[in-house]
Amino acid sequence: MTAVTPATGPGTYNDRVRLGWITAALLAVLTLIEYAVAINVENPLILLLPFVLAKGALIMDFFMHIRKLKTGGDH
Amino acid sequence: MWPLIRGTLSGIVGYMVGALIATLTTTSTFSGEFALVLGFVFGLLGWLFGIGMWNAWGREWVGLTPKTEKAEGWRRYLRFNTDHKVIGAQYLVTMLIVFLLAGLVAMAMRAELASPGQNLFTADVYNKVMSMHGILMIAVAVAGILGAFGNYLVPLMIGADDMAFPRINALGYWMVPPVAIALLAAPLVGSFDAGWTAYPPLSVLNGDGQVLFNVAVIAFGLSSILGGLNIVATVITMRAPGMTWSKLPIFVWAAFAASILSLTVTQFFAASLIMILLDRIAGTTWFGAPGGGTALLYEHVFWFYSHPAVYIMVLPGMGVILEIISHFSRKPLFAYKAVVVSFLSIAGIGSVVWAHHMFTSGMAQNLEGPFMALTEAVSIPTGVIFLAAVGTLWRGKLWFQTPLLLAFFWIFQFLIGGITGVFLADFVTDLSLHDTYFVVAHFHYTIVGGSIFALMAGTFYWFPKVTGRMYNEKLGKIFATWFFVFFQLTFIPLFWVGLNGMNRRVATYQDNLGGVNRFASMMAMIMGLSFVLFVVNLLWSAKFGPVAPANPWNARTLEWQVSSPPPEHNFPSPPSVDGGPYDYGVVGAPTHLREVADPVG
Amino acid sequence: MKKDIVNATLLWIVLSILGWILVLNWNIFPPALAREARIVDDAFNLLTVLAVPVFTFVVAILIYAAFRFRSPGGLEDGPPIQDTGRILTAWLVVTIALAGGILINPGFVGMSEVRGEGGADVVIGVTGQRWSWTISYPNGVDVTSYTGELVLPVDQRIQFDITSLDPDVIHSFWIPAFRIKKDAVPGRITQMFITPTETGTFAEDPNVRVQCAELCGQGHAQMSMKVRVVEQAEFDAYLDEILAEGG
Amino acid sequence: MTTSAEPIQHGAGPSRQRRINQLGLWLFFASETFLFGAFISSRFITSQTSTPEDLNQALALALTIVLLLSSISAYLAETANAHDDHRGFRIYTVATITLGALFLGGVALEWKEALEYFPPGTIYGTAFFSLVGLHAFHVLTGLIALAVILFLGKEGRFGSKDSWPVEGVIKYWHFVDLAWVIIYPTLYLF
Repeated sequence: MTAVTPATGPGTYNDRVRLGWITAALLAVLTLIEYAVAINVENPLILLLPFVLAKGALIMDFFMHIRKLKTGGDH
Repeated sequence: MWPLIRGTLSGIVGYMVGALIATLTTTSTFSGEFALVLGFVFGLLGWLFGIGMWNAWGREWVGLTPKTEKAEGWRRYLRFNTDHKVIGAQYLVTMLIVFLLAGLVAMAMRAELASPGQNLFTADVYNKVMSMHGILMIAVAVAGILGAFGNYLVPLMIGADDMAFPRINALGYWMVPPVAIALLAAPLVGSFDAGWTAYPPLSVLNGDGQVLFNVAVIAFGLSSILGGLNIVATVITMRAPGMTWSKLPIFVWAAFAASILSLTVTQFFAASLIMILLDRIAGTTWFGAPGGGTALLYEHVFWFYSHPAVYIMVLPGMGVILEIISHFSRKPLFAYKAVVVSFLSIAGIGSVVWAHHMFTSGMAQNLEGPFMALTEAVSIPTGVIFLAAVGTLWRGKLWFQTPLLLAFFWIFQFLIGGITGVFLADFVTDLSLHDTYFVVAHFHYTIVGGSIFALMAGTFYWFPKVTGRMYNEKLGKIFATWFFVFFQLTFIPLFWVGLNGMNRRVATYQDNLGGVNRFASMMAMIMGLSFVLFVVNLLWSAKFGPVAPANPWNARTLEWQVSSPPPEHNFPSPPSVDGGPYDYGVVGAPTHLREVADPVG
Repeated sequence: MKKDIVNATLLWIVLSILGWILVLNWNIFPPALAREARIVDDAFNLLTVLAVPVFTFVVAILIYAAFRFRSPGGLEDGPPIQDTGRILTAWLVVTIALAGGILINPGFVGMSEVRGEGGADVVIGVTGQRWSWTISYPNGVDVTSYTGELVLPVDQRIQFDITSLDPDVIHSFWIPAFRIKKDAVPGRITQMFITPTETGTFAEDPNVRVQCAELCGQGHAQMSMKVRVVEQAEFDAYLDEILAEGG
Repeated sequence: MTTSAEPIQHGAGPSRQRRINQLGLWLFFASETFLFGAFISSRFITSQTSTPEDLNQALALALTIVLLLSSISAYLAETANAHDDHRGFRIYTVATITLGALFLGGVALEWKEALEYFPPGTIYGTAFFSLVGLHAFHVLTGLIALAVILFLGKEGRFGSKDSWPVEGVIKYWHFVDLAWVIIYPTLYLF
């Protein structure tokens, strides 16, 4: 159970779980701010882009493990 | 034969189920548009499951162990087989058959055009025939070289035992027959008459056959995406030890660049066709002006695929030709690295030049200048390909076999195609030449020159490897010359009629162009006849030709270092690579292949 | 080796001269009745003249190689010429210069010439529909291609406001004798400017006609209309005539 | 893509196959990005950034949060599977499927309203129904894939020794979430 497994990278099970929740919380906060900005600002196109990019990066890195592409999943 | 029957039966059942669902849930009739869509989707799934996906995959999804169906001899080619060599051969034969069919259609078109009035067809039928010729030939050019030689050769050339995803590879191939059947069956439900470009609003307003066109071409696009994905993954991950990026045979690079394109931009074609389907069936208004849509949207989305598609067709052709030129000149490929950079930049720049097809469309004026500049920029990397070709030929020891002869012809034709392309890239001249027979002639020089001639050259070059027998050299040369000469006589006059007021996609034209058109039609018929020689040569030689040695051309690349045809897993023992693939005449160059236990097999 | 280069160069020069003689003496265009048509033809000719040496360079090497560098066997290796980079550089310089050159002229120069500037002397409306053209003259009279013809005044800058019926399909408004064309798109008005410089009729040359250039279905090939370019006075008379007839 | 110059050895076993699978899946995502990209850019071409007044913003935000929750439960399912916590894997996969189904239900509700206010015959409705429909189709396929791994994994078949099928499906699920991250502002917020 404590072994480092290739599937999700280093850290214990609990570490991984905590990391996931932190990511999700960040995403939720970003979404709410994004919504607040969009509702209150006229023509928010430029302002919304950073939110999209940040959320996309969080998902790709922490949820989809894009960095494993390089190593093939072995850490 | 059993998998084919099984596939056909479950395909028919699938079609019935789909059409039935559509009939029961909507107001569509049993052969209505929505029924055609659902019927095709379910029919395709049924066919795929019947042909072998159930055994290869489906069993796994319900927790059973997958079954592999083994077969020997010719039966291998009629079933779901994951061997990349079998799939390559399946593609080659399928595409040659489609090519010959579409060629017959072209002969019918030239017969109609031999004189100004409506002779053979009504204008309506002509449009349908023309659309059929267009889309079938596009399919041949897209999947001919990349599907056939890409699958057959890429793993062999990089020293792999198969593709990265053999089952997906087989899936990609077996999507092709239903596509062909759907396209050919479209006349039963009213045919499609909007050309292969399928511009709306015409393609939203015309007969039900357009729906079959759309779903079939989307399926074909999916097949070509899967094929591209496979080749990219294979080249990145499956190279043998020592096969570094700078030692890849040039065809592999060409297939790689084309596959990146086919993997990405093909989705735009699918998207544009889906939008048409939505407009027709779901009542959306992407292209319908009354609801606020615009037909120009289609042109952007469509050409974002269809211009790069030209490079999907031509890049592998360039690879085949450079490969042949180096081996038959017995010289290293000139400026190898520059060619690689050119392939990648052709793919890159080629994806951002689409709007030069739209100079007359009424798009925003400030787009016209940049797109002209980008389009002309493509001529620079393309020029490097010609430099590599003539630079390799220069002072070589030219062994004039059929493949080299066809490579010469390829250079000549693609040169004309490229130069006339500049006239179409130029804003001013394009205003005049757009949608005329000048474009028709240019396009045929580019695609027949760039892709089909390479397909023929490659077919002869690798024929001994695939079949284990030699083709007839004399017949091959007669065919090549015949095809080439009458191709010029057919299409050079068409440049002229284009300049003189003949627009494309017409069954009738002004009387003063009758003479030249009649000449072109006669030449086209004679050109068409040359394929009798081609087919006879290949069929006869495959059965009765002299047995081919492992390496009849004494070439250096890996595929020639194994027996003809290659053993089941390509290499008797895991290969590793030493020298470069083109080190002809380099003193002390190690052989390309280092360790194969029994090279000749 | 030197001999090969000299011979091939000679062949290239000879072929180029022959090519230039051919393209400069053979007028392949139909009559050009408008200012824009001349611009297009000049651009075409310039591109052809520039294309000749490029074409003959490759063809000269192909021909020379085919006769001079034959070898019967396939076993003997050629000299392992490794590109030093100089040839490649020279080649790139030449192609970039050529591409840049044609981008400026006829590219951008031609583009600004053909667009022209300033307003128009006459505004004529064009509506495409399956499968006919409707011309709206400045005096408010509509003429369709079923019954009438398109009459234009010479030496006037004419603005065509082109559209397609809504809903209908895309057409393209093209007069081959004027060369340039513009699409008729449903729901949009596209503009094309033409200055006819010579009079002419369909009877004299079939290229003096309107032709639909974008596939629009069954009647696409026959979607044409006779054109007559006339003197200003005659144009005015024509306008009066159609007004009297039933406008 | 890869940065390593030396290719992988022949027959180097499961880790090689794993890398090939990862690459293939990411290439598939790259391809799908172009499909979504075509529709998203078309939405801007046809109707710029205008959005109708009648959009149900509350429902859209709720849908976004539901999909986000399904992403974290998918992540937990993957992590549980990798650490051989078979029970956790089952619970979290079921949770993900439930949330995904909830999302689809929300979309159905939304469509019912949308048909009234901006039907497909309007230009915004065209983009709305096409994009949401395309995304919902991906959610549906994701749900089917999740159901398959739930069914296959019920006897603890995957775990850390054979985690790729789970990983692949969950990655796809995250990709669908990622698509929504872009579609949400594209359709609702501008």
